[in-house]
Formats: sequence, C-alpha cells, structure tokens
Amino acid sequence: MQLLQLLVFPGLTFFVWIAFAFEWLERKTAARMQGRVGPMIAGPFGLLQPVADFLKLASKEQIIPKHSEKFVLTWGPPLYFAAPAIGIIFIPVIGNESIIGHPLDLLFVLFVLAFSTLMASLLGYSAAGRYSTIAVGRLVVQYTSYEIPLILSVISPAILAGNLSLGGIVSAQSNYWFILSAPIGFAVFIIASLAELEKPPFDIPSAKTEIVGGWMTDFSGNALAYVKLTKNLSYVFLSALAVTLFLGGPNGPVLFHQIILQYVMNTIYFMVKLFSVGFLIFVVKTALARIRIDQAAELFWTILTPLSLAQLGLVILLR
Amino acid sequence: MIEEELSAMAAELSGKLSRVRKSFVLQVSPEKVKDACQHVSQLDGYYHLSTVTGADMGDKISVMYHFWKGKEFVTVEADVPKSDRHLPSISSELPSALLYEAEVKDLLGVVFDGNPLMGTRLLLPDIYPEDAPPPLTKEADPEKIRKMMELE
Amino acid sequence: MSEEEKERREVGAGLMEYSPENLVPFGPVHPSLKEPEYFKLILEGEKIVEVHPRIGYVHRGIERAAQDRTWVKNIYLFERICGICSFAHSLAYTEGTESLTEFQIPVRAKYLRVLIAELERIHSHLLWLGLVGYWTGFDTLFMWIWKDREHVLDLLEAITGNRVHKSFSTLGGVRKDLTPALVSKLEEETKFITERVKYYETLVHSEETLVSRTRGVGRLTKEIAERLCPVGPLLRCSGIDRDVRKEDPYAAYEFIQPEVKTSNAGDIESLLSIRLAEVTDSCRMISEALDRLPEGPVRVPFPRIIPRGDAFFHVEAPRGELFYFIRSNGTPKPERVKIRTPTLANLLTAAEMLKGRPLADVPVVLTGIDPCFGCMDRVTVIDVDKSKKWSVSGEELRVYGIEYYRRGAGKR
Amino acid sequence: MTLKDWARKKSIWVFDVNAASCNGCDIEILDAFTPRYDVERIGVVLVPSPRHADVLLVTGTVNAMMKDRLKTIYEQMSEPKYVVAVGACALGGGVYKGCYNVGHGVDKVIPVNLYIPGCPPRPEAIIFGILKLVTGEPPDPKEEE
Amino acid sequence: MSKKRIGKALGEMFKTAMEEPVTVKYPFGAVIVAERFRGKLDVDPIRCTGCGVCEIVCPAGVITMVPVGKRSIGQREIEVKKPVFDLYTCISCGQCVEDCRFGALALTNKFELAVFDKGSLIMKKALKVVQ
Repeated sequence: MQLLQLLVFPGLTFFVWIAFAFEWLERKTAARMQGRVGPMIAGPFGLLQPVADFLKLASKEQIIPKHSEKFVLTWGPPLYFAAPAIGIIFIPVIGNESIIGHPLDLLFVLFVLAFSTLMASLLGYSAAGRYSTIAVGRLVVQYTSYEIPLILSVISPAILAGNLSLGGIVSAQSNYWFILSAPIGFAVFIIASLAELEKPPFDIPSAKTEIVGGWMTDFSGNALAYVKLTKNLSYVFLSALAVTLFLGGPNGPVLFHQIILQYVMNTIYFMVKLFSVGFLIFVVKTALARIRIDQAAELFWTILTPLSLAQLGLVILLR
Repeated sequence: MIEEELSAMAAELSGKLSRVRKSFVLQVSPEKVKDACQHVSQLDGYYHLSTVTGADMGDKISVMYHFWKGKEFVTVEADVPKSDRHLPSISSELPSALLYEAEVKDLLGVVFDGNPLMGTRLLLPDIYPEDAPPPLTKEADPEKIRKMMELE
Repeated sequence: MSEEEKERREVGAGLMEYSPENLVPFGPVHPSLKEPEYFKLILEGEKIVEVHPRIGYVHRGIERAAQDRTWVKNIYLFERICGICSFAHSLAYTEGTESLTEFQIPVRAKYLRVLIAELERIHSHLLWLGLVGYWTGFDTLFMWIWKDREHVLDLLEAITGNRVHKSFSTLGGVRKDLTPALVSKLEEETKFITERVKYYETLVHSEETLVSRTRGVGRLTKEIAERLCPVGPLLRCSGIDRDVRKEDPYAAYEFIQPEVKTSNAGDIESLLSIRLAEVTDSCRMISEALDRLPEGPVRVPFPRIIPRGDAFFHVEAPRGELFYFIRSNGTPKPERVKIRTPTLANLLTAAEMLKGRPLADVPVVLTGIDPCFGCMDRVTVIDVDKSKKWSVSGEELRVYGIEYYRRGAGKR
Repeated sequence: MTLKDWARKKSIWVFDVNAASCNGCDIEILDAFTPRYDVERIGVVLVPSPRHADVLLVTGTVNAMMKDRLKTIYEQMSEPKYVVAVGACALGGGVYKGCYNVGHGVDKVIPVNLYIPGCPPRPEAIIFGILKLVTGEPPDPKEEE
Repeated sequence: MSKKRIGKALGEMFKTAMEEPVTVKYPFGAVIVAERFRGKLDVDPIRCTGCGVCEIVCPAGVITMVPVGKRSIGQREIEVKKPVFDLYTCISCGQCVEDCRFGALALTNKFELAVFDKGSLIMKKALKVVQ
C-alpha cells in the first residue's frame, strides 16, 4: 500500500503529471501576458504540449559527444532526475504526514536541493563543451550565492515550529501560516527558488543569447527529455516546499468529518496553494530581464543574506 | 573657402583639383596620399572618413578616400598601376581606415603598406583560390571562381 | 552513415583542447546573432580581454555582380543586400543614379520616398529595441515590441506590396501611389506607435533589471568617436550631432527636417533613448509629410542608359550613414558601385566598447550597434589598442563544431 | 497513429541557420514566433542548439564560408531530422544567382525535405510549410501539366 | 525620467493578459492579405506572345525562353519561343509585370507555396498554347 502511494498518489506519478501541468501553465501564462495564445493544438487548450515534447525527445536519437565523459552522460540524467523525485515524496499532501516521514526530513530535503545543482554541474562539465563549461562556472557561482539565503530562510519556519520534520512544520501551522510571521523569509525563499530553477532574472547559467543552451547545449534525445522533466519537477518541488514551509501545506478549513473526504479537501487546498505559488513564480519570471552573474552574487550576498538573517532574529524573538 | 584651401593644397602636393557637382576630387600621386588625407581630415574641424573605394579602370586601379562634412564630399584619389599595387596606409593617422583598406586589399589586391590587416584574408572565404584574380578586377570571372570553389 | 560522418558529428560540439587563454567563440551561428558572424572573444574569467571578429560569412559578391547587371536589375539586387534596411539601399542607389542625369523627379515621389524611409526607420528601430529585450532575457519586452511592429509592417505591405523587400523606389520615381484609405490608416497607426513608444520609453528607463544591464555599459567618449568615425545613433550617443538627413538633405528632407537628438552618456541606455526618440520623430515626420504631400505624378520615364560620371551619395539608413559611390561609363551597366554600410563603420567602435566588459555584456554591446552583417559582409580581425600584438591565421581548433579560428602572423 | 507519431506531430523544435542570406527571411522566421503569428500554438519552439532540434530552417544562398558549417550543423542534429529551405535564395540562389561566392540552393549541400519559396516568404507561408512538413501531405501535382 | 523600480512591467502584463490576444487564426482560419501584396507570379498563356522581354529584365534569372515550334511570317520562318518560369527562385519584384507590354503577366496574392519537390515550382503553363 505504501509502495503504491509512493509510486502513484501522492507520489511520483502524480507529481510528474503536476510537473507537466506546471510547464503548460508556465508557457500559457507567459504567452497570455505577452499577448499571444501559447500552446493550443496538443490536447485541449494545449494541455498535452509538454507531454508531446517529452515523448518526442525521448523517442529521438541520443548523441554523445566524443570528448565527453560517456559514463556520466549516460547515467547522470536518471540520477539528476532522482534528486527532486526523491525529495518530493517527503512533502505532505493529503494530511499532516508525508508518506515516509522522518523526524529530520527537512535536512534531507536541503541535501536534495544541493545534490540537484551538483548533478547539473557534473553533467554540464562532463559534456565538455565550451559553452557548458562556462555555464557550469556560472552555475557554481550562483549556487554559492543563493544557497545561504535559501537555507537561512528555510530555518525560520523550522524554528517557529520547533521541529525539523516537514510533517511537524505543517502541523504547527494548523492555526496560522508562517508566512504571517516570516514574510521576508517567504520572499527570500521565492527569490532563491528562482535562482535554483534558473529562471529570469537568474537564468544566467542557461542564458541562450550568451552561452547558447547553457549546460544543456550538448544534450539530445533521451537525456534532454529527462533533464527538461527534472527541471519541471524541481519547479514543483520548490513550490511544494514553499507551500509546506510557509503556507500551511494541506491545512485549511475542516469541512468534513469523514476522513476520506477530508483527505480530498486537503489535497485540493494543497493543489490550490501549489499552483498559486507556481503562478507567482511565472509572473515574476515573465516581468524581469536577466541580470549579470556579478549582479546576482551581489544581490544575494549584500541584500538577501542580511535580510534573511534579520528574519531569523525576528523569528527567534517571536518564539 | 574650402575650395581655396583645397586648391592651395593641390598646388602644394602637385595634385589636380576638380569639381564633380557639389563634391571635390583631389588627384595626387600614390606617395602623397598619406599627406593629402591627413590634410583633408584636419580641414575645418572634423572631416569624417566615409570610406575607401577601389575601382578597376583597366590598366590602373584608382583608390579613392571619401571625406564628408556638411554638404560636400572631398575625395582624395590616387591611381595605382596594376603591375605594382602598393599604397602607403593611412590607418596610423586615421584608424577608421583600417577596415576599409583591408576591404580594398581583399577585393582588388591593392596592398596598403603599414596596415596590420594585410597578412590575412578578411572578407573572402577561406577557400577562395589563391591563383584566381581578386574578384573585383576585370580579369575575374565569377563563373570560373564559383567552379574553383566547388559551389556548383 | 559512414564512419567519417559519425566521427564528425560526435566531435561536433565538444571541446577539443583548452587554449592558453580562455577563448570563447561567439558565432558564426549563435542564438543572439540573427546572422552568421564570428567573434573570437578572449576572456580572463568572465572579463573580455580581446575581441577579434571575422566577417565574410554573408559575403556574396554583390559589388561584382552589380557590374555585370543593368541599372534597373541592380535596384532589386541592392535592395536585397539587407532585409532590414532594404529601402535605404534602394533609395541611395536610385537617388545617386538620378543625380548623374538631368531628369527632374516628381516632388510627390520624393515625399513618398521619405515616407517609406521613415516607416522603415520605425520598423528597424523597433526591431532592434525588441532584440534588446531578447538579448537581456526580457522576452516580454521583445514580444510586445514585435507585436506593435507588425502595425508598421502591415502599413509597408499595404503601400508597397511586401513586408520586407519593398521594391518601391525605382529609377524615375516610385512604383506605387498612396490612396486616401492608406493615408488615413497611416495617420492612425503613427498615432498608435507614438503612444506605445511613450510607454516603452518609461519602461526601459525604469525597469531595474533592464537598466542594470544597459546603464553605463559600453562607454563611448567623443574622442574615441572622432577617431573611429562611427555613424548613426552610435555617433550621436557620443555627443556628436551628425545626421545626413539634416546636413546633406536628399529626397524631400529639405522640406521635412528631422530633429537630431544627441546624448553624452555613450552607453547602451542612451542608444535606447536616442532610437526611441527617433521613432517618435519619424512618426511626426510622417504626419508632416502627409500634410504637405503635393499632388502630381509619382514617376517619370527614365532612360536605360546613364551618362558618364561619378556620383557620391549617402543616405541616413536606420543604422547611420549609408554610402554609395556610383561610377557610370555611359553603358547600360554601371562601371563600379561601391557600398559602405553603416555596420562596417561601427564595428571598430563596438570592439572598442566591449573591452574590459564581462561576457554577459557581449550580446548587449555587440548588438547594441545594431549590426547588420548582411549589409556589411566584409572585414576582420580588429584590435584598436596599439600596444597589443596582432594575431591571425593558422588553423588550430574547431569551435562549437562549426568554426575554425585564426591566430599567429602579422604584427603592429 | 502511434503515440510516437502523435508526439512528433505536435512538438516541432526548430533551429534557424542563416547561411549568407539578407536576413529578411530570418526576420520573418523570428516574426513567426512573436504574438501576431505565434507558432507556439502548433508546438513549434525555437531552440538554441542544433542538438535539440528536429527541423533545421535554412535561409540564404549557401556561400563558401557557410557550406561546411551548414553540413556540420546538419550532422549534429539527432535523428529523425528534417531540413526546410526557406526563401528564394535557399531554393535556387534567388537574386544573387551567378555571384561569385554563392551556391545555387541548399539541396546541393544537404538533403532538403521541404521548400518554401518567396522573397521573403510571409510568416503565414512559413507556418503553412511547417504544418505541411509534419502532416506529410503527398507532393502536390505538377503545375497544370 | 521616472523612478527605477523592479517589476515595472507587471501592470501592462496583466492588462495584456486580460485583452484578446492579437494572434491571427491563420492555419485554422482564413488570412487577409493586402491588396497590393506581391505573391506568386502568374502568366496568361493566351496573351503571351513570347517576345522575351521578361527574360531580359528579370533580375533573378527566373525566366528562360524555350523554343516550342516554328511559325512562318510571309516567306520567312521564325522560331517561336515561350517562357518557362523557375518560380522557386522568383523574388516577386514585379519588374517583368511592369515591362510586359501585352499584360500577360500578373502577380497574384497566393503565398502558400511550400512543396516537397522543387520541380513542381517550375511553371510551364505558357508552353501549351502555340498558335
């Protein structure tokens, strides 16, 4: 039963579909805000467009450049995919507990975030292209700058809840959401998520007008399909994390006393919050231009780190 | 005003000044090109170097330096014999002439002594045949060059 | 697939060996260059030390072909030098050729030429501005501006019959006339464009992420500009007030005077504001031209043989002074036509502006001069700093699977 | 129709190569991605690297400098791949026919699947071409012969 | 100059999202082409006399005159030629239309010309009518 939950609902399969839905929402939002229509013919309203993209890429031939590290390029993409896929099953969706909860799973989730960036750097470096090498350099610089504000902002809810497990943090929010006491932490988390996801204004490591395809330049076929899917899954993962840490996870008004119906309601609350956070990220992404890597580092070190520190102090006082 | 100065310059450099509609053409010998261009560029403030043109006139190649300000062009013209295509470069005084001279070299084979770009091919493709004449000269046959580069 | 082919494809995008300096190829096929052109960038970390462009990827041999074609055929040939400023080319060529003869071109035709030239300037500047959004990763700006640019293209298509290659100006006048319906449409659309440009003006100067990418990037001083002779908006952003339309009026620019806007900042942001101001000014000039448009024919019959003589002619293309030298020897074909396009004049300046900037600025600065390599298709390796050695020739490395680069040989 | 065929019809990633054209066609291709024509509707995406692309849009007279590069770009695409020649120059040299540095057509260098004539073709014509490529209509009958 | 601010474009973005998108219906609906649009070249085989002016003026070398038969005028026998159009390389400039004294040529507003086979863009319509 638990295995089924892990693999189907609310586990991997469910979140992979959400990942596709997120990409559709991203493209459609950007398109509508730019006065366009966006994907339209694949499925109703183009909903199946990301699926079509994935299937097409997966069915294509994969080219492995001669001078690259073949072992890493072959086994790296599945491992890269594993990072958010494992992290996401710790997120509580239907109730206050995730499928396989652990008292310290917040730490594991943070490790997963770091591992994902590490895998990206390894993959880009193994491809051994000029553009991917530069992209990896940028990726690492960006990682070192956003990681500290990200972790600091994640600590605030943990302190408020007095607990290092995601389930505990969600339970602690049954009365009020932590966004109320840690609004700056939430903002910093969203900004750092943009950097983690390589979205504008932090799409520096994959800036196509500067370094072609970024660290993905030399990928093709199957590998590219998995890399793209992983990026979308990370999207969902980070949004879900934001929902869990700051927006009360699946908490909401209790409408039914029957446990099954309440599970359905909880899932609906969670989904609504998840898509709202996703939408927020899409809107921010659409409204901004890309900044330079030095400007990004400056932003994170001189503005966001002190801000998240201040938030931490405030939280400790509140507590 | 400018006409007077130019005719004085023409006398000094033993050149010939003529008028084409509202523009002036100052014909000098190849050695004097550098002096003439330097003088013209300093005439009445800022004279802008528009470009350097080369034209194959049969037995000689005429190289023209077009300067522009206000309503008139001042063109310094020098004829280079086809057998000895050399001219002093003006790029050390007027750096904007660098690329224009390089272009004339590529398309007509006139070598500008002192221009650092003379050792390289600038505009023509890498596989442009060495033994073919420069493309803008009258001897060059486009069809033949295309065949030599295997573009067919 | 043969072994050799397989080998080639696998070698392709990979990196063979590291050179002593960190060398980054920029092109010839690169997403931020709409045309193939190769820039060899030598980096120290992310900072650019040297820029060596290699031109000639779009070289087609147009000047030679012009010598073998008739005067009329050449209009269409020159027009297709460039897809953005195509009308400027045909305008310079036709006006230059007409100046060799004694024929009087109808005044109405001259006004119509100004009209189309200004419409083209609007389209070209908007295109460039949209691409600024594209290069800085601000896709929304790109989409919006290109959306509004469609209105201009619609007008061009309605008047001339094609969105890109207008084939409008011809020897002896213009090929089509305006209708009352078109006049009212023109008035309406210029008002619309002026309105939109006002919004973009505030946007590009106030959106912080965009400003941080453009303000203070690529400083061009007056001294450098005087030495390197750039043209067009690039020259005007260094503080030099120079515009062919004003200084040496052609077509009907004697009657419809442009306002020349300059700036002393010399950075990409000032280029943005200069180009936007020119769009507004072009809208004003169009409505002024419509008000004063004289009646009469738009075309006179023109001979197929042009008398012997030389013509020096230049027009203000959207990117700056476009120079034509036309020499006729009294036959149905020109003896020599020399074209100097604005991008060639601006390239040295762009290379100078790039030095010492981070890699992320390359697309913004390089394309900030609004390059049009299709026009230029000539030139190479440049280094303005005299203390540096010249390096060219000797093939060593395939880059991005597409490119050989050159170094060695030749000293200053 | 298998799932694979469905996916290939609905998702078309293109890479645009300017092989010495006047860039009129390239602007019209780029224009097709902007709000007025928005080919994202039919699943077309402009990708930055040829390795990601399914369709190669080639414009321009392939000149001596671009010939080898075009070949290399084509070889770097992964199967299945298609080539679309856009514009009069890419089809047969166009107005530059006979210039010394101009090849007469892309099909002399790499195999071409579809030809879109025009100087330049309207964005609609490009959309029509791409749709025709993926739906694979039979070759149309010769012009009234 | 207005004040620097992050997210200046937000207002316009939401405004645009509320408006109807400007996208054309094209592949799923009709398209309106400007009246003067220069599209595919068309020839009227009956009006064409085979004078060959179009071949001389065409800047792109689209037109070649091919002999289709002989015709006798009085005592002399002359070769009749008719044009073949390689439409794939046509640039639709309209110079031939302008110079055709018999009004045999016209530019239509057809633009959906994509083909799988380049050969099908060679127009031999004018050859059929031989007087």
